[in-house]
Amino acid sequence: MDFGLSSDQVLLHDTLVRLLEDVAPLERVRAYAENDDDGGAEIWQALSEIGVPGLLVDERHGGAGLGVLDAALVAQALGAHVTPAPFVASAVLAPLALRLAGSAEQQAAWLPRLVSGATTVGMALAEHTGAREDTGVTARDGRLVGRALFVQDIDADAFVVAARDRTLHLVPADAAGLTRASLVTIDRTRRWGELVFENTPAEPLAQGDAASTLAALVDHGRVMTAADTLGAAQHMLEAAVAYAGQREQFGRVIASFQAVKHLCAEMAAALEPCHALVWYAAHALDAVPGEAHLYACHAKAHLAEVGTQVAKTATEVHGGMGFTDLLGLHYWFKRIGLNRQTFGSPERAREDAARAQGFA
Amino acid sequence: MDFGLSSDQVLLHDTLVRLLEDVAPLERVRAYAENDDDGGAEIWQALSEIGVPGLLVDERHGGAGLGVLDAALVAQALGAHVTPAPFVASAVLAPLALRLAGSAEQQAAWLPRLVSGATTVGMALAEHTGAREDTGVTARDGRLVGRALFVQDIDADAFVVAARDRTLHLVPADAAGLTRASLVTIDRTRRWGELVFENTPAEPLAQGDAASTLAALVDHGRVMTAADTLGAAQHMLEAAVAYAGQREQFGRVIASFQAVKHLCAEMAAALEPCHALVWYAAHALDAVPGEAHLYACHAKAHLAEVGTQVAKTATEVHGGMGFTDLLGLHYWFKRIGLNRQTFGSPERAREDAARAQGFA
Amino acid sequence: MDLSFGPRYEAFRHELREFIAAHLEQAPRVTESRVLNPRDPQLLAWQRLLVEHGYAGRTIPREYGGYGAAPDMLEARIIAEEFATAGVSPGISGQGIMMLIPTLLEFGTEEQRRRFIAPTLRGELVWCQGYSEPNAGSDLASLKTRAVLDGDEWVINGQKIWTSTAHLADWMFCLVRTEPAAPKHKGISFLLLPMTSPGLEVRPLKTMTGDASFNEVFFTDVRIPADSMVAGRGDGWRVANSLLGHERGMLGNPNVTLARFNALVELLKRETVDGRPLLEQAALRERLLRIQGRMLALRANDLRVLSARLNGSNAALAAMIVKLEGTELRHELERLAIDALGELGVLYRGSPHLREDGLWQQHYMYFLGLIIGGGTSQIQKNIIAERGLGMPREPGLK
Amino acid sequence: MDLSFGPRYEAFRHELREFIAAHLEQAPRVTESRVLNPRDPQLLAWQRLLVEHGYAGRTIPREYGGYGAAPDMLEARIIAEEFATAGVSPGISGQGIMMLIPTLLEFGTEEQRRRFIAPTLRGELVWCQGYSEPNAGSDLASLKTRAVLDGDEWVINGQKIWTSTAHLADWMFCLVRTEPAAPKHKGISFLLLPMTSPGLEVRPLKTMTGDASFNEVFFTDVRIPADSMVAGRGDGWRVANSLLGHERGMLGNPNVTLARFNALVELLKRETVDGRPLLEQAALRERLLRIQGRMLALRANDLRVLSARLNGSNAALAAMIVKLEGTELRHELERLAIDALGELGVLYRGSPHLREDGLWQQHYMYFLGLIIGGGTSQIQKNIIAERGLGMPREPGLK
Repeated sequence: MDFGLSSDQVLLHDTLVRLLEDVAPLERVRAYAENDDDGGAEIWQALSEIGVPGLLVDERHGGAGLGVLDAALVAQALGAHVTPAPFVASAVLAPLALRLAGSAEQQAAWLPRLVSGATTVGMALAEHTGAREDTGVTARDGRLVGRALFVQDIDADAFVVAARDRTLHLVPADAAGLTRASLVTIDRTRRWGELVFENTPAEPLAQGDAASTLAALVDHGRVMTAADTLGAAQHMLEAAVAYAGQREQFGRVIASFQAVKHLCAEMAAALEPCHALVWYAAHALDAVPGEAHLYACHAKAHLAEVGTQVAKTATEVHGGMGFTDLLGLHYWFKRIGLNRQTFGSPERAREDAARAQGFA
Repeated sequence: MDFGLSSDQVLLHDTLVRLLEDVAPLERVRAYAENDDDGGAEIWQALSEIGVPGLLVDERHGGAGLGVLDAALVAQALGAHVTPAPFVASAVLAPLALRLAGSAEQQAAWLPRLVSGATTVGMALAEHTGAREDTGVTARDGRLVGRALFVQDIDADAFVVAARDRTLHLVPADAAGLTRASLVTIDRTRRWGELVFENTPAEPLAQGDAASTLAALVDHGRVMTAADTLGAAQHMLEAAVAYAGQREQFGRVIASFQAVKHLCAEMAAALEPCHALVWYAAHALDAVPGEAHLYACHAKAHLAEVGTQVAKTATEVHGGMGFTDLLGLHYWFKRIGLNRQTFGSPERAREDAARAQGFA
Repeated sequence: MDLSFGPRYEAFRHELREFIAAHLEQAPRVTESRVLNPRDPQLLAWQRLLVEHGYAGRTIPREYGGYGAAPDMLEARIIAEEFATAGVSPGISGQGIMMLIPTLLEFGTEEQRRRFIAPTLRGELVWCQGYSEPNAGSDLASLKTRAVLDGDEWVINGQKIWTSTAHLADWMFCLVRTEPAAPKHKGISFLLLPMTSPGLEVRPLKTMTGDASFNEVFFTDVRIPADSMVAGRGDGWRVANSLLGHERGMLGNPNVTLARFNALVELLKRETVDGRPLLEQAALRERLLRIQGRMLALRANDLRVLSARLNGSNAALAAMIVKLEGTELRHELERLAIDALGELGVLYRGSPHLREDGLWQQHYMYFLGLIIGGGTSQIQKNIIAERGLGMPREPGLK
Repeated sequence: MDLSFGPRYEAFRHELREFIAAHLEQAPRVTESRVLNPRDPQLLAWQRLLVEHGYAGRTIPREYGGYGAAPDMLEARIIAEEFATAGVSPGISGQGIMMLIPTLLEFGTEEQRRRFIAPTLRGELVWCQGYSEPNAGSDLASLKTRAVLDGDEWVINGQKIWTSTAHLADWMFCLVRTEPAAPKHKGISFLLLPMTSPGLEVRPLKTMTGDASFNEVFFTDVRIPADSMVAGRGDGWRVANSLLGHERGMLGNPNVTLARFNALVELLKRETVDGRPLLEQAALRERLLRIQGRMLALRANDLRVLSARLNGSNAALAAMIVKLEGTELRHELERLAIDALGELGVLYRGSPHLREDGLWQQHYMYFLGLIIGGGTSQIQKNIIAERGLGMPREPGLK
C-alpha cells in the first residue's frame, strides 16, 4: 500500500514548477492574456522539450507511457502558474481518443506529431455535458454539419469533435467548410471558441464503443480540470498566507489576527484533502475502473466548490490589493472560475455521479 | 408608513415576557419536559388570564380581536422561553379554522370555550405538508377512517383534522373509535402524537372553500413556527454573548477573542433581519393577501435555516457547557430542531414558494 | 404596522410619475453607459432639470442652489423607487453630491458652502474622495499622507489609493495628517484641493473586472491655501466619520438586489440546457429560493430601518448588518446566474454569445470588491460584535 | 501509487476473516448496547480471546500481557476494517487501553507497567481520564486542581469535568498542579489514583443527547501514595501531549463516516413522502452528493496520511485537518437524514415510529459535542493556521 506520489512523480512536478517559473512567469502570462496574437508557442515548445505532450503516449509512438496521475500533476502545476498551454486537449484527451478509437494508421499518423508538440488538437465535447442554444454537430457520410460551442483550444491545428450520436471525428483546422471563431472568457490564459461545420469532411475515430470513449474523455477532462483548479487554489492559499504575513494593519501583521488566521485555516482544511482526492481520481482512471467515473465526477464538482471558496477567501485576505490587477491574483481567480463551468457544472457532475450510483 | 411594532404590541410582548419569567422559568419547563403527567395547566391558566387564547378571536365571541402580528409576538415570546403551551393550535389555528369554515353555531359553541382557555384543540394537518408512511384520513358520511401522524398538542380536548380531500373536521378527544398515542420527540416542551380513526364520528367544518382554508391554516402555522424559532434563536444568541462575556480562557474573557466575536456577529447578521421578515409575514396574513403565502413559506424555511445555524453556533460558543443539561441550553436547540421539521421541511416550504410563483 | 405611505405621499409619488413620463425622452436610461460619465451633456442637462423640480438636491437650501425642502425620508424613498422602477437615471450621484455636500452643510464655512455646493450639485464640479492609503485601509486612522503649514499654504506629501473617479475629478476632498504629535485619530484634518494642483499625479488602477474605476494619487509638495480646510485642525476623523455610516448603508441596497433577482428569474426561464429551461433544474431552483428567502428578509429589514429612522426608534443592529449581508447575498446571487449559464457564464465583454453584456460576471467580481471595500466583511463583523452586541474589543489593539 | 496491501497483508486479512467467521456467535455486535458496557461478561470474554489471538493489544509486549507483535500500521488498519465490515466489536476500547497503556509504555516505571498494563488490557481495570476542569477547557494548561506532598502522600484538592466513564471506572489518570510557582505548562504532573479513594466524589453530567456519559469529579483532601506519579514532577504536560494527537485523529474517522453514508442512502431509498422515495427529491439528492464529495476527499486523505506514516513522509497538514473536517461533515450528514425524514426525524428514544433507535438525532447531537470537545473547531483552526500554515500566534496571549 502506497498512497502517494513516487519520487519520480515528485521530481516531475518539481521540474515542471521550475520550468514554468522560468518560461512562464506572471509577466509572460499577462502578455499572453492581453495580446490575442500571442500564441504562447515558446511555452509549449519548452514543455515539449521535456516531453510533456507525450506524457501519456505509448513508448512505441515515442511517448513516455506515464499514467493519468502524472498528467494530473502536470495539470496541477499548470494551474498553479496559470500557464497558457494546450495540455489537457492535446496531451491528455487527444492521445486518449486516438488510443481508444483510432485505427493503427490514425495512431501512427497523429501520435508522433502530438508527442513532438508540433501539432495541437482541440476538443469539441461541450454539447455532451450540457448543450446550450441547441448547438450540436451531426455526422453523416464522413461529413459534419452543425455548430460546436466551447471548443477547448480553439487555436489548435485540428479538432476532435463529438457528434450528437457520440461518434468522434478528427478535423483539421483548415478543413473545407469549417469556420472557427474565438470566444472571450473571463480567463484569458486559455482560449476557447466555436466551430461551425458546413458539410465539412472529417475523419471518423471509429474503433471501439463510441459512447464509452466519449465518457472516458469527459472523465479525464474532469480530473484534469480538477487538478488545474487544485494547483490554482493551492497557489491562492499560499499567496494569501504570505500576504497576510507581511501586510500590517492596526500595528501588527494581519496574519496575527484570529479572523484572518481562521479564514486561512478554513481554506487549508477544505483544500488539503483535495490533493488526495485528485490523486485517487487520476489513479483510478488507470487502475480502478469500477470507481473511476464516480471519482471523476466528484473530483470535478468538489474542486469546483472548494476552488470557488478559496478564490473568494484568498482575494478577501488580500484586501483591496486582491481586487486590483496589480498582483495579478485575479488570473488565478478567473482560471478557477472557468474551470468550474467547463466539462459540466458542479450540479451537472453531481447529477452524473448520482445516476452512476442508481440514485437518480 | 410605519413598519414596526406599535406601542401596544411592544407592551404585549413585554407583558408576556414578564409573565413567562414568572410562571414558566426554566425549572418549570424542565419539570414539564421530564414528567409526562404534567399537563402544564397552570401555565396555560396564567396565559389565559391575560387573554392569550382569545387574542385573534373576534370581540363578539369574547376575544381581543387582535392581528396575526400580535400572535407572532406571542409565539416569539413562547419560543424565547421554551414555554409548554398549546398556543399555536388552540389560539391561532383552531380559531382560524372556525372563522373560515365554521358555521355560526359552531363558532358560538366553540369560540368562547377556546377564548377562556378551558378547551384546547389540537391540529392534525401534517399529511398535507408531506405524508409519511401512507398515513391519512378519509372522511365519509360524517365519519373518519385512517391515521393522522404528527398531531400538534396531542393532549388537547378536541382536534381539527384535515382529511385527504382537504375537508376539515372537528373531533372531541373522547369520540368513539378514536385512539390517541403520544410520540416522543427531541423537544419535550411540546407534545405531539398520532390519532387513529376507526369510523369515528366527526363534525365537519364545512363553510367556504376547504382547500383555501387548509392552505391558510398551513400558512399561519408556518409563520407561528417561524416566530417561535425566532424567539428561541434570539435567546440562544443572547445567551452565547452573555456566556462569552463571563467565561475566561487563556487569561481573558472569550468574548474578546475575534473568533468568538465573529461567530456571534455571524449569528446576529443572519438573525436580525429575521425579525422584520417574521413581522412582514405575519402582517401580510392580515393585510397583504397577494404576498401572504410567499412570505409564509419563506419565513418558515429561512427561520429554519437561520435557527439551525444559530442553535449550532450558540452551543459551540458555550463550549462543553452547551452540550450538557446543566444550563438547559439544549431545550432551545431542540425546540428549534423540532420547528424545522414541522409544517413542512425547509426544502418543502421552498418548493411550495417556487410553485406559488410559477417556478415549478 | 402600516405599509401604506398615506395620501400625501401617494400624491407626491403620482406627481413624480407624471414628471418622469412627461420627460422620458430627455431622461438617460440606467442601461446606458452615459450614466457612468459625469461629463455627459445629456446627463448634466437632466441633472439641472431634476434640481429645478426638486427631485435632486431636494433638501439642499435654496441659497446654495438646492430646492430647500425639509428632509423627508419617505419622499427620498419614493424618489429612489420611482426612478428605479422607470429604469431612468436619478441624476448624478458621485461622492461630491453624496459625501461632500452633506459635509459642507454640517461643517463648512459659509464661504465654502457658497463656493462649492451649487456647482457640485449641478455637476459642474466633479469630486473624488482621498481617504485610503496603501497602509491604511481597514485601519484608516493610521494614514500617513501629511500636510505641513508653510506660511499661508499647506504643503502635502504622500499617497492615496482606491480613489474612485480621481482620473475624472476637478477637486478632491481628503484626509491628511497635520498634527503628527497627536494620537492617531486626533491628528487628521479634512482638506479640499484642485486636481490640477502642481505635484499631484493620478495613476489608474485596473481591477479584476477589467475596469480602471480606482486610482492611486501621489502628492509631491502639493501646495494649497491655508483656508482649504473643513472644520479645524485635527477634526478630520470626526468630520469623515459623520458620513461613513451613510456610505455603508447604500452598499447592500435590497431594492437593487430585487431588480437583479427578477433578472435572474427571467434568465432561468429563458435559457435552456439540453433544450430544457434552467428553471426546471431542481438544484438551481433550490438555490434560487434560498437566495429569495434571504433577500425578502433583508427587504423587510430595510423597511424596518427606514421606519425606525422616521419615528426615532432604535434599529441600530438592523442597520449595521446591511452591508455585510447585502453584499454577500449579491455576490451569491450573481454566482448562481453564472453557474446556471454553464460555459456561457464564463463569457465576458466582447465575446459572441455573451449574455447581458457580461454583467453577471462583472457584478460577481465587483461585489467581491464591495465585500472587501468600505470595511471588509471581517471589519464589519468586528463592528457588529462590538457596537451591536456589546462585546469587548481585543485587548492591546492600537 | 499502489492501492493494494500486498500478499503478506492479504494473507493476514484472510486469516482474520476466518477467525471472525469462526467465532461469530461469541462476538458482541456493534449494534448491541452491551459494547458500551465495559463490565459486560461477554465483552470481557471476547476481549480475552482477541488478546490471545493478537487482535487486541497486538503490539503490547508479552511481559505486560500483550501479543508482542512489532508495530505495523497496515495490520492495525486491516484489523479495524475487518471488524467494522463484520459489524463486530473490536474488543474494549476506552481510555485505559487507548491512552494509559501507551503512556505507561513510554513514561511508566517497570513496576507501574507490571502492575497496570495486563489487567487494563484484559478489561479488569477500567480507567477514566481527569484532564479538563471548569475553567480549563480549551486552555487546558491553566488547570487548578492541586496536589501537595504531605510526607509520603499526595493530597489532592480541586475539580475535574467532562470525565467520561468516571461513574464506571476503577482508576483515574489525571493532570494536577504540583508546582504552583512554575510557569503554567511546567507545573503539572501526571498521577494515577483509585476511584475508591476517600474524599473523591463523582457526579454524572447529563448531556443534550439524554445520556450521562460525562461526569464531574470532586477532590477533597484525597490522599494517594507518593509513587503514584508517572514521569517526574512537572512533566505532566509533556506526558499528556504525547498522546493527545492520537485522540484527535480518531474523531473524524472517514471509514465510520462511510458506513453512516451508506446507511443514509438506504434510508433515502426506503423512506417515502407522499408515496415517493426520498431519493427522488432532487434537493435532498444534491445535498447527499455534496456530502459524498467531501467524504471521498477525506477518505482519500486518510489513505494519504496512513501512507505518509508508513513511509515517513510528511502529511502533517493532511492529518491536522481530519478532526475539524471529519466532525463537521458527520454533523451535516446526520442533519441530512433528519431533514429527509421530516417530522419522523424529530422522534427520539421510546417513540412509536422511531427510525433506527433515534441514532440519527443522537449522532447529530453527539457530533456537535465532538465538534466542541477534544479541541473545539475554533481551537483546531488556530492549530491549523499556526502549526500547519506557519502563521503567527496572537500577540500577548498567555
